[in-house]
Amino acid sequence: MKIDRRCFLSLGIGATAGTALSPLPWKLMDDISIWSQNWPWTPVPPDGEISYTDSTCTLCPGGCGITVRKIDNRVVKIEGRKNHPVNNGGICVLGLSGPQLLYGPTRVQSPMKNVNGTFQKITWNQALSEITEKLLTIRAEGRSHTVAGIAGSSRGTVPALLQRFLTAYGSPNFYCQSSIEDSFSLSHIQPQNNKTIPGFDLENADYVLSFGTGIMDGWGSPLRMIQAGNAWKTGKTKLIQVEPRLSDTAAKSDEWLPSKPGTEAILALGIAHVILLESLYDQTAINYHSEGFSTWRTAVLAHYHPDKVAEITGIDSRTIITVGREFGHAERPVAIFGRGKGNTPLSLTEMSAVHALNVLVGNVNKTGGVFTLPEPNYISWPEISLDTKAETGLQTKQIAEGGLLHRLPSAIKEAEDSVTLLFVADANPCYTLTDTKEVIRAFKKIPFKVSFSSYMDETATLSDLILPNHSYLERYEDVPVTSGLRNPLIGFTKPIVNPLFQTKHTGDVIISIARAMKGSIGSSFPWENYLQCLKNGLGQHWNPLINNDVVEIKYVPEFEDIPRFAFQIPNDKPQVLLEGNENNMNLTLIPSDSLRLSSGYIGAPPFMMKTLPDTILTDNNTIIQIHPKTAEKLGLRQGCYAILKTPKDEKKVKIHLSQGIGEDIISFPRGLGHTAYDRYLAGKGINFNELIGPVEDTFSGLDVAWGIRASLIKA
Amino acid sequence: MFPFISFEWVWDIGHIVFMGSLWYALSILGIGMTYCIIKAAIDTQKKDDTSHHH
Amino acid sequence: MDSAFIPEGVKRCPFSQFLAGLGVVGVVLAWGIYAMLLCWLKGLNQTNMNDSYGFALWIWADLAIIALGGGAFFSGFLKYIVGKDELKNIINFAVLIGFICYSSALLILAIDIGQPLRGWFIFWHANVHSMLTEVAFCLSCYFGVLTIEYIPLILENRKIDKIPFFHNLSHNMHEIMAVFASTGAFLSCFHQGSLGGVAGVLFGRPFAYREGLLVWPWTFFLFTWSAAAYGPCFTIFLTRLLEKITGKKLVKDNVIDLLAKISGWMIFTYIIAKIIDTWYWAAVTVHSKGQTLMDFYDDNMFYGLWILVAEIVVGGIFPALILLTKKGRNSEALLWTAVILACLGVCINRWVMVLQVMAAPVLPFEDWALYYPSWQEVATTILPVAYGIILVMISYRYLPIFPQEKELNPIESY
Amino acid sequence: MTQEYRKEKKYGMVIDLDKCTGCGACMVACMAENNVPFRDNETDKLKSITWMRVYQLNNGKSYPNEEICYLPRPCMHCEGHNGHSPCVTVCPAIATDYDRETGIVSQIITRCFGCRYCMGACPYHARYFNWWDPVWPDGMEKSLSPNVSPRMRGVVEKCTFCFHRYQLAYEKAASEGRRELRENEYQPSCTQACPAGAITFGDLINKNQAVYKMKKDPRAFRLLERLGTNPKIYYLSSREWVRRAGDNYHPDEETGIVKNHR
Repeated sequence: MKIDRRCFLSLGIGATAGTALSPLPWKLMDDISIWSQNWPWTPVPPDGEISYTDSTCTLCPGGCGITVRKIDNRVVKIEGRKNHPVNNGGICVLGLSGPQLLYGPTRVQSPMKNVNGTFQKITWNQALSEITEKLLTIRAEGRSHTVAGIAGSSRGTVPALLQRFLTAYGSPNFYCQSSIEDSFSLSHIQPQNNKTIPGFDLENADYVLSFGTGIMDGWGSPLRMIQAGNAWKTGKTKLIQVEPRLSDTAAKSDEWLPSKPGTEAILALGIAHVILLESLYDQTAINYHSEGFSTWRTAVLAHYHPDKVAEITGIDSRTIITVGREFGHAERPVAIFGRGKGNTPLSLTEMSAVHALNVLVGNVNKTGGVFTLPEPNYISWPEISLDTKAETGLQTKQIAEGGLLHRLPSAIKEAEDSVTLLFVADANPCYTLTDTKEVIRAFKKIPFKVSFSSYMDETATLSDLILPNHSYLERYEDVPVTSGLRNPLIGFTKPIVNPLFQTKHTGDVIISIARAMKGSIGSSFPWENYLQCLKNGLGQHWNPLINNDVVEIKYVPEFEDIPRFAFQIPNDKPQVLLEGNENNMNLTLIPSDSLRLSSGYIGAPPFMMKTLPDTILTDNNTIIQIHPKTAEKLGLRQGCYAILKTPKDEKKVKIHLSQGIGEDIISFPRGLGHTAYDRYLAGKGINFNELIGPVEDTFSGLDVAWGIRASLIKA
Repeated sequence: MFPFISFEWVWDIGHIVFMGSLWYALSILGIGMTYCIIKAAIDTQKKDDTSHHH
Repeated sequence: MDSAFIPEGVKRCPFSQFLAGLGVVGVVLAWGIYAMLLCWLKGLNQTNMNDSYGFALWIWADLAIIALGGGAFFSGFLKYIVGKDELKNIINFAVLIGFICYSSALLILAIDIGQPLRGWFIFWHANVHSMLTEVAFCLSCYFGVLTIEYIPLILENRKIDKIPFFHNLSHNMHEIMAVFASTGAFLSCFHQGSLGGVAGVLFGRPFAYREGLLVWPWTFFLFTWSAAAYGPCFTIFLTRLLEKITGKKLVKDNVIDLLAKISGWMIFTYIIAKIIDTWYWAAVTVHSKGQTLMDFYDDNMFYGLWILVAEIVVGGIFPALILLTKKGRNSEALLWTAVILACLGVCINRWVMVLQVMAAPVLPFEDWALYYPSWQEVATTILPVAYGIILVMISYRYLPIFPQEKELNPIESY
Repeated sequence: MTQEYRKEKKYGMVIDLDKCTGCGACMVACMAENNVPFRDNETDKLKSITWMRVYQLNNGKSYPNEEICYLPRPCMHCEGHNGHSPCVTVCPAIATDYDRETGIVSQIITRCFGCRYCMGACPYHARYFNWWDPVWPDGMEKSLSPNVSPRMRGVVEKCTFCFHRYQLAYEKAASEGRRELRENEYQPSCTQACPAGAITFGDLINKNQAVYKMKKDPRAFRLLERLGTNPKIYYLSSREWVRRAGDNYHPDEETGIVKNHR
């Protein structure tokens, strides 16, 4: 017994010592260290050949040039393209996140059919024959005008193909979202039946008066604006920002004029008053460029004395006078308009009041000023042939009166069968239109919805059929860019990688549907495929585009084609009225735009969400900013929850106190509250558009809602 | 940790003092324990021997 | 049932009661082990630590138990080097406590690191300039010493002692224990110090940063000193607690009195040094960085001047004064108060030197970052307590931890 | 000691805060370049890995006098006193090192065992811990760059000044028989992406490079200079309150009185 134990013990000790002295433990330790560095669940990106390809970003209307870095056939990084006329090497958070969209879980990987609420994969043949049959049936019933289309833009070959298809098919119902360009155009008397686009020669301005324009927050072509803004810093150009909140633009401005929300037009007229009173205007230029000046002058001098304006706007009269004088005396002053990212149109009153300043000082179509550009109609396709059915269909009235997209939901609500089939391309109306809940309700009433989206966005989720487009890194397409540029551009995307999934170019889909329908529709689409159609449409621009990805459309204004600005006689109260009852909703809710949040039809990819500060979103809570005094009145504290109520909806929000916003104003981040896309975006925060509703401008009918009345109650 | 065989070793004052003290302390413990064990083994052996003789 | 293993001449509770006790503590232990496994398998996302709190509850627990376990090295130092022979009657228990504290500290460190499988890099790729390297080396070496000190105790178990080899081994180890103990005291001085150095060298963190001597910041010396000062209080506290639980006197009063008196003087001198250090830090060090004392005690929801008062006055001056007076040491109530306050005092000091360092902003545009531990952190911190209780239960039952127990508690009907 | 060094460089940045608009492009450029992982919920900024982080500073005044300023914060690549950066000295396993050739503070993620001491040592919060295993949704791992290894759970990571770009540029230069890099050959991802041109990168001790002149701008300051961290990121601001926010000051002290190791 004793011996056994001793034996056992010495054996144990010996074994331990032996093992310790052998290479075994060292080998094991080494293995462990290697293994813990190569856990199979941590990916090891394969190496390969590096290549760079230039293209154009289509994720926002900015039209930046990009340089895509690939390793073999993988896109690993998108960088700003050097010497590009828009962004010269710079790039924004959305553009940088492009690979995450390309490879992300939100991609629609093949045609999908919605069967009782769940999507099923189908083949392209099935999808195309189903849609063609449907279209043929509707047309045979003589209801071709009940087919409608929504595009993200009115420009470029793909929206043009959709519109062309609808026309050849016999429907006048092609819509796209209105913008400040529409407001601008409407404030002018056109020489021909054309649109007038504003082009700002900001790089050469020496005094910039911005009425809520998010120069650093994503207005126009965002990177071009940032670069212009920096040129001002070094060139001593003064930037005056009129805005109710301390936006990033206001923060970068030389002077921030925190006007009460909605009083921008009055402030502009107050400034105009100073210019008129002190005769700082350019009579010759006014005569040349506009109509109706003298009556307008009388009205402004009578009603917009700086003292009175100060009372309404909250900006003191001395500041108004100073700004008026500085603007009047500056060599190349410019007044710029469009709130935030400038995605929503302005009321004609406000547009006119602000642009009147440009006209007054005579900086229209001059270096450093505003250019009245014609629509860049560069697409040259053969005439559409129309059969009688098409002609009858085109005779019908547009479902949404005046071709205004925001009227479509209520039109559908009124007459249920007004739209039987809807195409949506490069747009996400079920997220971006105001009063979103009503939009979705109306959308659901449409018997058959077809989305061309590459991503599983809100509209695609609610569609009956998804015919996914290639992503912008997988396709050829022209990218027309206006976005306030001095000279409009045509950018160009080309396939950086072969299509990853069973996707098809929307242009090809439209062409093949049309050709399958034969007759006059088919003959209106004489191209084999989209690439041929694109080449044909671009004409002289094709070669420069295929070589350099960008073409500038230089515009030199000539007298005959200059549209004339129409001075609008301001009425006594040119403020845009807010929806809601002032008595029970005494706060004003305004959106805040940020370059770190995408509020357009593309949702923010994971990297972008990562850059959001915790003063905008915590967990899934949208954070609103209010002044501490507002909070005190309502018994709210930093970080507490409150119920935000507007005439449209009510939502639970988190409170952040800020000294960058006036009393009784709520600043609300725009771009959150997606329900579709991936788990990195869906369910995070609240969609601002759900809280406001369309407010129509009395003159133009455009949806000019910029805010709404609201109340806050502690939750 | 070890001179000569590990590439991070530098013959500077820091390494010599630090590692010197370490190896010094480890040696005392190691030698001490070895001594105890060997001596105990010898002692045990001796006792066994004496008991056998009796 | 297990009477053959129980030391001669002492009385122990029935085996069933002992097992029941083990069972109860075992449940807590199991909870801690579950949390530990979660941390190892799922990673440190199981904690509430974050990028502001790289060090949190665990590092505090480490520092605190090592300070409290300081009783082992200091009583060893007193007995074997200074020659206070009375302390032989408490040294076994002090060693046991030390062994528990240090093994726990090592375990917590193994949970605390993000890549436990690479933990040995700290030895293999050692950066000799890092205080943490010094900690790791001295800590593991001293744990070795404690193991060496604990082994003879195990060997003295009635059954084991009957094996001649173990009997001889135990005897031999006792013979040269002074060598081991002094090596231990040397190692311990350094790792207690380097634990203090961990915070003191952070020149990017004015709250922690201290000037010092050669490569050692003042906190190096303060930590060694405070561990030596407060450690014995913890030994006394646990001895007294064990006496309460067992209902027996285990150590004679003169032994406790001696240890308490030494501890009193140590705390008293330490706290003077600590006050001077705090004053110098506030008036000179922090001032030169553009900050003031109140920058670190203001404008947040937790850390106020109260914590400074609690550490220095309540947990320092009070127990020192009690332990310095004979009356204080002789009054059971006052002694209890003193050792408890002292233990709290040193724990607060370690808390402050870890958690408040992380909490206080350095960049003027940053805010305080406050933190509370997750249940996994709490469970893994309680884990060593449960483990310690179990080890004390077993050791007390089977090993002659308290040499005076037999004499103080004679068993009449043997 | 016997190793022969190339001409010593101290790479650093000058960030013009007057130009920075806070757009966040530098942050994403960094994430995309360096395979930084992301999670469902990135709103807890204390657990969100952002090597480059843009802070928002304000002047503390009340409406309407509040001003805000954005401050991009990469790793400062502190030189400390003679290469003794706060983090490098404390790392127990030499997993982070001050490279005397480039002045870059490296991070060896395969060496780091996650003790997080360096995070405690860094006053700039420039170091980030991988609390989770990095997970890319199916297919998105295709977007990962082979130049930077994805990190595993349990290690600390931080800005490296895109050191892989330095290596690539150096290899290229070497293949052309040059020993020294041209100024524009090595630029980090954030610098390249910044649409405002607010970031300038280069060798701070090379008289011919832009940063050398810019760091002497009267608007220049560094973060927490008083601590002696000797960072290699310079900021420019024409606003006094911004410069003052870069360090701690007593009320009677003038902004910028302390300029250590310049």
